[in-house]
Amino acid sequence: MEDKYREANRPATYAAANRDIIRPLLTPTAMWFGAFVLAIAAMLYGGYCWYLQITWGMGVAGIKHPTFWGVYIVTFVFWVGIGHAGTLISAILYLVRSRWRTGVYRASEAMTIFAVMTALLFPALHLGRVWQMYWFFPYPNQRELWMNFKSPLMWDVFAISTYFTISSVFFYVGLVPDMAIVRDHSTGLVKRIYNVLALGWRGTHKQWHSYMAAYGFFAAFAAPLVLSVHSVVSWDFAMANTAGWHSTLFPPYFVAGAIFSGCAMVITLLMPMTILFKWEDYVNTWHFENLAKMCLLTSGILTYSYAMEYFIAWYSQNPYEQYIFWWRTFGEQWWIFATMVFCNCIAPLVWYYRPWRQNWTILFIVSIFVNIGMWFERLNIVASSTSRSFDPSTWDLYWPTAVEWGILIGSAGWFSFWFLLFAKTLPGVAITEIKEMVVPPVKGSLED
Amino acid sequence: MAGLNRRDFLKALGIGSSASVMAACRLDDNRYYTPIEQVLPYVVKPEQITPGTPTFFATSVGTGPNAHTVLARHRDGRVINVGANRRSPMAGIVPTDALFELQRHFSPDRYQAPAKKGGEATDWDAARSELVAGIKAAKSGGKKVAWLGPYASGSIVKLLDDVTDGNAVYWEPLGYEADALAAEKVFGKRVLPGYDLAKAKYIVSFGADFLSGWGGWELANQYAKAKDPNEGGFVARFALVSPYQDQTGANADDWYQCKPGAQAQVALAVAKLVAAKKGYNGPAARLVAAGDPAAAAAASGLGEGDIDAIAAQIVSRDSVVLPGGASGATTAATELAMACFLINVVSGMAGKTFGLGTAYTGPVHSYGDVKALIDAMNAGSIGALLLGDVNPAYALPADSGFAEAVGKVPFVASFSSHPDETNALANVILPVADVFEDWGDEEVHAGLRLLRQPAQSPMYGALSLGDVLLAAARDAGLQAAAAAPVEGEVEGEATEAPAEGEEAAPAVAGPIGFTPATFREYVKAVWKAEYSGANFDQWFSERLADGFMHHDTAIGAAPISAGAPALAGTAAIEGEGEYFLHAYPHPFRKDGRFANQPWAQETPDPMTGMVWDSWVCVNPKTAERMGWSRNDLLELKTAAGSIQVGVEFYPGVREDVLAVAFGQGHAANGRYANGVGANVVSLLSAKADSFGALAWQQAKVAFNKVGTAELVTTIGSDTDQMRMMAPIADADTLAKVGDAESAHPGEMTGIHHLPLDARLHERGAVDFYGMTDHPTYRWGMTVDINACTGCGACSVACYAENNLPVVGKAKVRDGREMGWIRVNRYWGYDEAKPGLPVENRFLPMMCQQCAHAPCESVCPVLATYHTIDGLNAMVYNRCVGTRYCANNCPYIARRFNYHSYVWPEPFNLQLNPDVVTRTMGVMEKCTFCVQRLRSTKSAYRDQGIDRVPDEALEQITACAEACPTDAISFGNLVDPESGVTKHTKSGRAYQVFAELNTMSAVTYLAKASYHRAEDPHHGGGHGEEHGEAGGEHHEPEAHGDAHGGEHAEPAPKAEGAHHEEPAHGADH
Amino acid sequence: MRHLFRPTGAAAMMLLLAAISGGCPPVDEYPGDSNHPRAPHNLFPEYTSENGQIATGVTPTEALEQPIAFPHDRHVQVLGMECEFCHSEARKSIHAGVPPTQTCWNCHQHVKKRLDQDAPSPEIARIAEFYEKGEPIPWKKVHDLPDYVHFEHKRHVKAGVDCTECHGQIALMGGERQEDGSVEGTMYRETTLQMGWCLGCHETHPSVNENYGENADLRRAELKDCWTCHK
Amino acid sequence: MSFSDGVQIKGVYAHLDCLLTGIEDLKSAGITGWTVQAPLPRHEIEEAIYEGRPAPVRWWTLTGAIAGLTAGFLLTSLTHAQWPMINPGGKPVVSLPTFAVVMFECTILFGGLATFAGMIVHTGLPSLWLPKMLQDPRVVDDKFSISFTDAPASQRERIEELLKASGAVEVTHGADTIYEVPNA
Repeated sequence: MEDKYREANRPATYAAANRDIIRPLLTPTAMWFGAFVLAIAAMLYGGYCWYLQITWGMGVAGIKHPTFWGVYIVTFVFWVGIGHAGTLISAILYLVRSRWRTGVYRASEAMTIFAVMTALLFPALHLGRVWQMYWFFPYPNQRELWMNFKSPLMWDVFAISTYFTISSVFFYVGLVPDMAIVRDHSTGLVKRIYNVLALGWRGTHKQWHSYMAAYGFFAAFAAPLVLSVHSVVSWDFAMANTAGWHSTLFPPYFVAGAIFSGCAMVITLLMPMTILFKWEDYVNTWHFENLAKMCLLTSGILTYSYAMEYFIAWYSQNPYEQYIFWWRTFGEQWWIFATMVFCNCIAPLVWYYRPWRQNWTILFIVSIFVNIGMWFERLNIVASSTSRSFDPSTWDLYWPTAVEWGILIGSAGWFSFWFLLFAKTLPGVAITEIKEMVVPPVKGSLED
Repeated sequence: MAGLNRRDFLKALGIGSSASVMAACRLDDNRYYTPIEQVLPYVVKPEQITPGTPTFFATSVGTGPNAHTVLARHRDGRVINVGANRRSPMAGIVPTDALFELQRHFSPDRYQAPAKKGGEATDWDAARSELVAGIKAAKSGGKKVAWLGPYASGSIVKLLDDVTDGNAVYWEPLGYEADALAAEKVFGKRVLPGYDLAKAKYIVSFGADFLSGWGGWELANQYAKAKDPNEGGFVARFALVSPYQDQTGANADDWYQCKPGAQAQVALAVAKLVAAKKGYNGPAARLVAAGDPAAAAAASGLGEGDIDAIAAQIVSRDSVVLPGGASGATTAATELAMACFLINVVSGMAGKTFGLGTAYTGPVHSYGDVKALIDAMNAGSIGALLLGDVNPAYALPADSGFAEAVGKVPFVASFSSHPDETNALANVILPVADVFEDWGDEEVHAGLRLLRQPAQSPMYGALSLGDVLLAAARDAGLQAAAAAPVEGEVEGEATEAPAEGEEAAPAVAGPIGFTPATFREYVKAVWKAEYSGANFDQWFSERLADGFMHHDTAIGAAPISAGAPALAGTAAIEGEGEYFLHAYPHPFRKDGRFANQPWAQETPDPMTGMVWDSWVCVNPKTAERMGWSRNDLLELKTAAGSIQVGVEFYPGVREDVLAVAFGQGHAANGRYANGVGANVVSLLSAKADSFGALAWQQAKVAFNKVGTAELVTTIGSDTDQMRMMAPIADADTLAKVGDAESAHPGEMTGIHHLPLDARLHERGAVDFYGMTDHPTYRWGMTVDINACTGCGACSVACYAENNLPVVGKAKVRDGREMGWIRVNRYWGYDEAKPGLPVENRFLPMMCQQCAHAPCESVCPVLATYHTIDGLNAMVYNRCVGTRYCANNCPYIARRFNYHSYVWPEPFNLQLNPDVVTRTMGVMEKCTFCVQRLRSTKSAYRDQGIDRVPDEALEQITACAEACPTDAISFGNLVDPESGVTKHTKSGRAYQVFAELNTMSAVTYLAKASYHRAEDPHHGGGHGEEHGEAGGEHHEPEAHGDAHGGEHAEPAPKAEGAHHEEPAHGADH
Repeated sequence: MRHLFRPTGAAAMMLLLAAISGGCPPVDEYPGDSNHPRAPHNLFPEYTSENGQIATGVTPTEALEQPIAFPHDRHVQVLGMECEFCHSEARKSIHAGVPPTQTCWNCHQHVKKRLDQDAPSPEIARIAEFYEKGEPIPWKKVHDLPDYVHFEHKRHVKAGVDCTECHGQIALMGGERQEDGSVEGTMYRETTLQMGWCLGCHETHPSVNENYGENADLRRAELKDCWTCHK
Repeated sequence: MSFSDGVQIKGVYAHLDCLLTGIEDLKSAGITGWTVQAPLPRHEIEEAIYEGRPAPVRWWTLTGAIAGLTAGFLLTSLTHAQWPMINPGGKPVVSLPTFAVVMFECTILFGGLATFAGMIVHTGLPSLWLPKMLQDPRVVDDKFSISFTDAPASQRERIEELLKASGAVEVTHGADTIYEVPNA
């Protein structure tokens, strides 16, 4: 089955691969412009909300005593999680030489970069005094002050910025030969820009030699980052003593959740792209089915983790822990938990049935469910534990305000803006690696 | 203060402060963002003032029986805070009233100039001449000049009586009129008897809110002493006989849910039983003969056994019975007070816990007197009415006819410095200087006089009331009735001289008249007239520095007056309907006088956590029966009127009672009070009891649900969810083992995993990181939950000291309140009787300054960290606002600045210059008043002392200083001899969430309760009575039936007691 | 499924997103109410002076135009006056104390002219003017610390820190009124008064060792504690 | 590039096997100075040229990673040691468990950036100024090539023959200017 797809749909020649993948870059459609304008509009709306927040203070958001973290942290974790699939696919699957990676890794890597860029907005959005954000970075100053490297937030700063840097370099390095192709398919100023972006790549044997070695190292570096970044993010919670957060289960559980949401997001994004850009030769049911299988695996891990949290709460006899999990399930905001369980544990089950797993409509709809469910999972974690913290006298309920929703929409606009820009300016499928899958042109004596 | 010419003083202060931040001019080239600040030196610097260093002025706040001595903290030209006067014989505390007065002092609504009717501003000269003209016109027309003002004592009373020829009425709503009238009837003197709660082992209150200021804040302090297990190991038992537990009543160990109106009958029955048990046959026996336990039980809903149990407790040990206050002021208010006095007499406690020797002897007028004044006004015999800082137009029921009567007076002047409903009736408003700007004195009792002196120059050039009156009297050509006894009712005045005791000469004051140029001279003249020693000026300066004049005074006997009428045992409240209205004084807003103070509105109500509103307390069972839920809006209706209030579930109220607090629903009291909540007085009519005391509890109430209210409470849960935040220690065990250092700290709390400081070093070996090293100090605090009465003084004091912004109702609803100390309230129920709250606890919760603070390690920029002195530091200007610390604090002790708040001028003048105001996006929290620690350390270092002694630390924080019951103590945990270190070794010691291993620096001491007897023989019944000698060791187990009155257990009744017919006398 | 990605389906999705976005309630409810005003913040709030409370204290280093051309040099160098003669609270309080006008007046009611001039000095006349009007002299702050800094003059003076270590060579600073009426050349700030500069002395100043002997290390640790200087 | 006595020669291949033959032939003929261009990395080409010699980039990676680990440790430890009295949460001043994350991230970051630098250095990127003859768009699209930018003129014919023999579809020579880059 897999071979059938793979063999049947791969391009005949190197040149055909170039042509097919570059095609969408050449002709912007009205549809693209419409989406682009919409993304900018959403971004501006989010920006306006942020302006309000900076002007009037964090009080325009719904955070309160005792729920000091709200949608911003939820969405931060959500986007960081989304940003995992790309590097997972591009690095880990590269290292294990998984062949289906080729078709999807460029888009998912781009998604990673933009998701991390979106996530990076949120620490700033979340800060009470964003204008002092530079204090997060180690630079020598007259005050002789430094940061607290014992703080999980500082680990976050390092983990996310490292992840962003390495992912970006990895993404860029992967793009270099492809941008050279785009260069050669363009003229004038555009050609010059792409030439600079491609660093004048000419595919000489010296270039390929060090390039491939470096690419391997990047993959090797990015692979532990995939596991570490969301572990570090999870430590924001697990290192806190708040009931429902303080758990050693968090790192694996968060990483699994991140991969889960990331793979679902790849389906959500790549499927429309594939259809609109007519890339069925390169990205097809085989890829989506594999992504769905990844989701199934991680969904199983998540479901197990959810169950294990309850077990730990029960087994630990920790009253705070027990209360939190009771409250998440049956408290005032039970529907957050219910949404999470439905979207993350139940909805993906349909993918166990192969025909549904290969049905694009079902794939797409369930992937949307997973995205929603993972956002709610973070809401469930962030808002519930603090709403029902140790001292019952302080209990209160959190719900986002219009400003927070606006910023959430703005962040989606920001992400879409970059992704649309990417789809229009950079090859959405790794041409060079697609070429590696093409049977090389041989005259006769040599075999592949 | 002594020796300073007052005019110079005012001039100097009026000029301004040393380092005021004034202009914000920028340099022309705009290169510099910061404003160039100005530094404005004094022109003539007063001697006492050192810029940058606080100067303390001993003064007194509150008037008449509510007066308390305090220290006004003056800094750079203004009073910035009120501190405890620990040199005085009064408790070294800061009443919440004093803090509200402080905020009132800086209120933006304060009149800045005299005003005419309609609000037209005028100047002082014009207003004063109008006053003189008004008085002259009255005099020339042969009419009287009358004064209606709040309670007062000392020189101002003399002056006012002189100015008005004795037509001065001193009356306050929710005041002491019933007590004064009762004393007049029983003891023949219109005084307020003195109490000494500290000596009592059994305290009965019929509703008086003596833990929130009733009878002076001294009583709250004495209560804590009675409750202190260190004093003999025995914890006084407090019984409440009232339909409603207010903040005071919530501290009760036994709650007898007396039906409204039956308190007097119960008290009389108790009196009779006590007399019988004691075998008393003195002159009071006749008066209480009408007591009928059976009838009282029937009327009150208590069991006869309950009534007997109260009497049994009273006789079994030293006791004191407090009257009803406003909560017990039914149409039998005076009778209730009389009965209470008589219980104290027949139980033999007069001279020990009760007496007239320390009675307040200033004038206390009743509603009857006010009514007489109203009648006189209506009759046209009053030519000029002078109104003090009292608000009858708001506080009197409408059918008293006050407003109409005032309309008939040709000239009405108000001397209130703040707008209120009554001022609108005045022809001219002369906003005189307030307590922080004026001279004065108060006579607390015969042996204790307080002085008041200006602690800053008057704002807006306000003049002193005394100065204005003296000048007006002279200008109007009044003649002082020198030393003539003022007519009629002011017997208290007449008794003043004999009560002076041996030291001060009993010389009758010579005629002072209106000759002194200023009121300061006048006060001095009054004191001089009574001073017999040499060198008066020096003596007076010393008294000024102290703030008081004191000589030991015995509590004195309470001889029954020969003509005392016998009590009838009148039943009170009548009317249609099943539900009673209970109107109670609010612990902060009192009768409404502090309603316009944002602190009084925003500090959460001690019992409900409500802010900025009125609500009706409904028993949950009632609510269930009626199908109400929290926040339903009820319309309450009586014959007099109706109000709309939201429903709050409240276990501490009888099922047939709906309770609403006084003090809200103002129409013209300023921007913060107007339109907030509802005025419960609109439900009342002007009913007085047969002696003339206004009945605040008089009505049955009808109601219907009209919608949904928007009540805002800061309390998230009614219980501690079994989290052992406020455990209970058994009082009987405590009486046996005492509260001294225990080999097993915390053993009495039932919490068995305490990393208390005493054991920290032992535990160090098993800790991953070990204990933090504190070489010199580790600042620590202990909070005695047994002493904490939930009054909220700590919270308010924190607002005043640490520049906490007030955010308003909407923002509190959104969870943005800024109080650094919150007082968690936990309803605690009798295990035997679910739903009966008799183990309520209050838990002041502030930053615990943990040694292993969860907040510190998560801050990415090191804005919070552990100092070398053991504090959990918070550097505001380093904070970037990640709020991670607050999330990670199990005590949720941190507050976040969601906005930048602005202090409307002149509130900003009250800001403490030692504490920065925080802007938006910054986390803040309790710092153990590090600014005070810093300046104290600095002051000791000035003397070459590197380690501050414990006695200088005990009350150094604002909360500890303010606490009326000294529940909060502070000190150095490194010092093994310090008070806090010893507290941590108590058997009652525990730390909240100790299992999280935060190693906090705050230790709580568990509340002692009489409802946790584990000893089986304690549990069964209550026959086991002991004589007085044994009483301090064993508690008669009355708790089995001590409350609720649901089952009347056959108790050892005082069968042989007198069963005389109730003497329905002419009173009725 | 694929029809979703045709133009009609896409347009419908956009409309949906637009509806969500535009459906949020308008954000106009934040200006607070009149009783609890909250100041809108500009983007650099650290530099605002709301209620005069937060100021960074970054003042210029050139001389400010003062109301009176007060010459420190003549008082210190020529007359030999000690700093604490006028700044008399330096040893007692957190402020050194700008002298009350009366302190000036004590001498200048007798001294009406400059040493080097014969005519009465108009600057001294200004002092008399301020004194008689009873108005404070509105000096501009030259050494201005941020409002979140707690600085005690007395601790530094008593520790033996010389005035000049922070204030520079004030004895050399003069001050003349120019012909156009402006004042120039009065006192200016020589040191940065920034945190790192403060820390320099707190870490190394010899007075700590002199004053605290064997406890010097502990004292140095205390001196580097944030709350020693921040409030 | 050189205009001295060097000559430029280029053989364009359409087939991978022919290219490999060409490389083998050149190597066996002892001819050096050639540049192979390919539109994609093929292990066969790599193997043929480098015979399994690893790229020197790995030393950059190792150095960077070690430097990052050290820098991470020094940054965290020294900055905290500068303020030993500012102690958050009762933890030791130098607390390796809490610093481990930063050290790890620094290792990755420095290692990654050093690898990138190494790649730039060893690939000769950015190669914006390569001889025109190497800027043939066909080799980025679907063709392979073997080029001599500076072959001795004396060997020109030998090389051309060799290339043709191995199966080059086009063999050209000349000065740099002749290779105008045709637009695709």
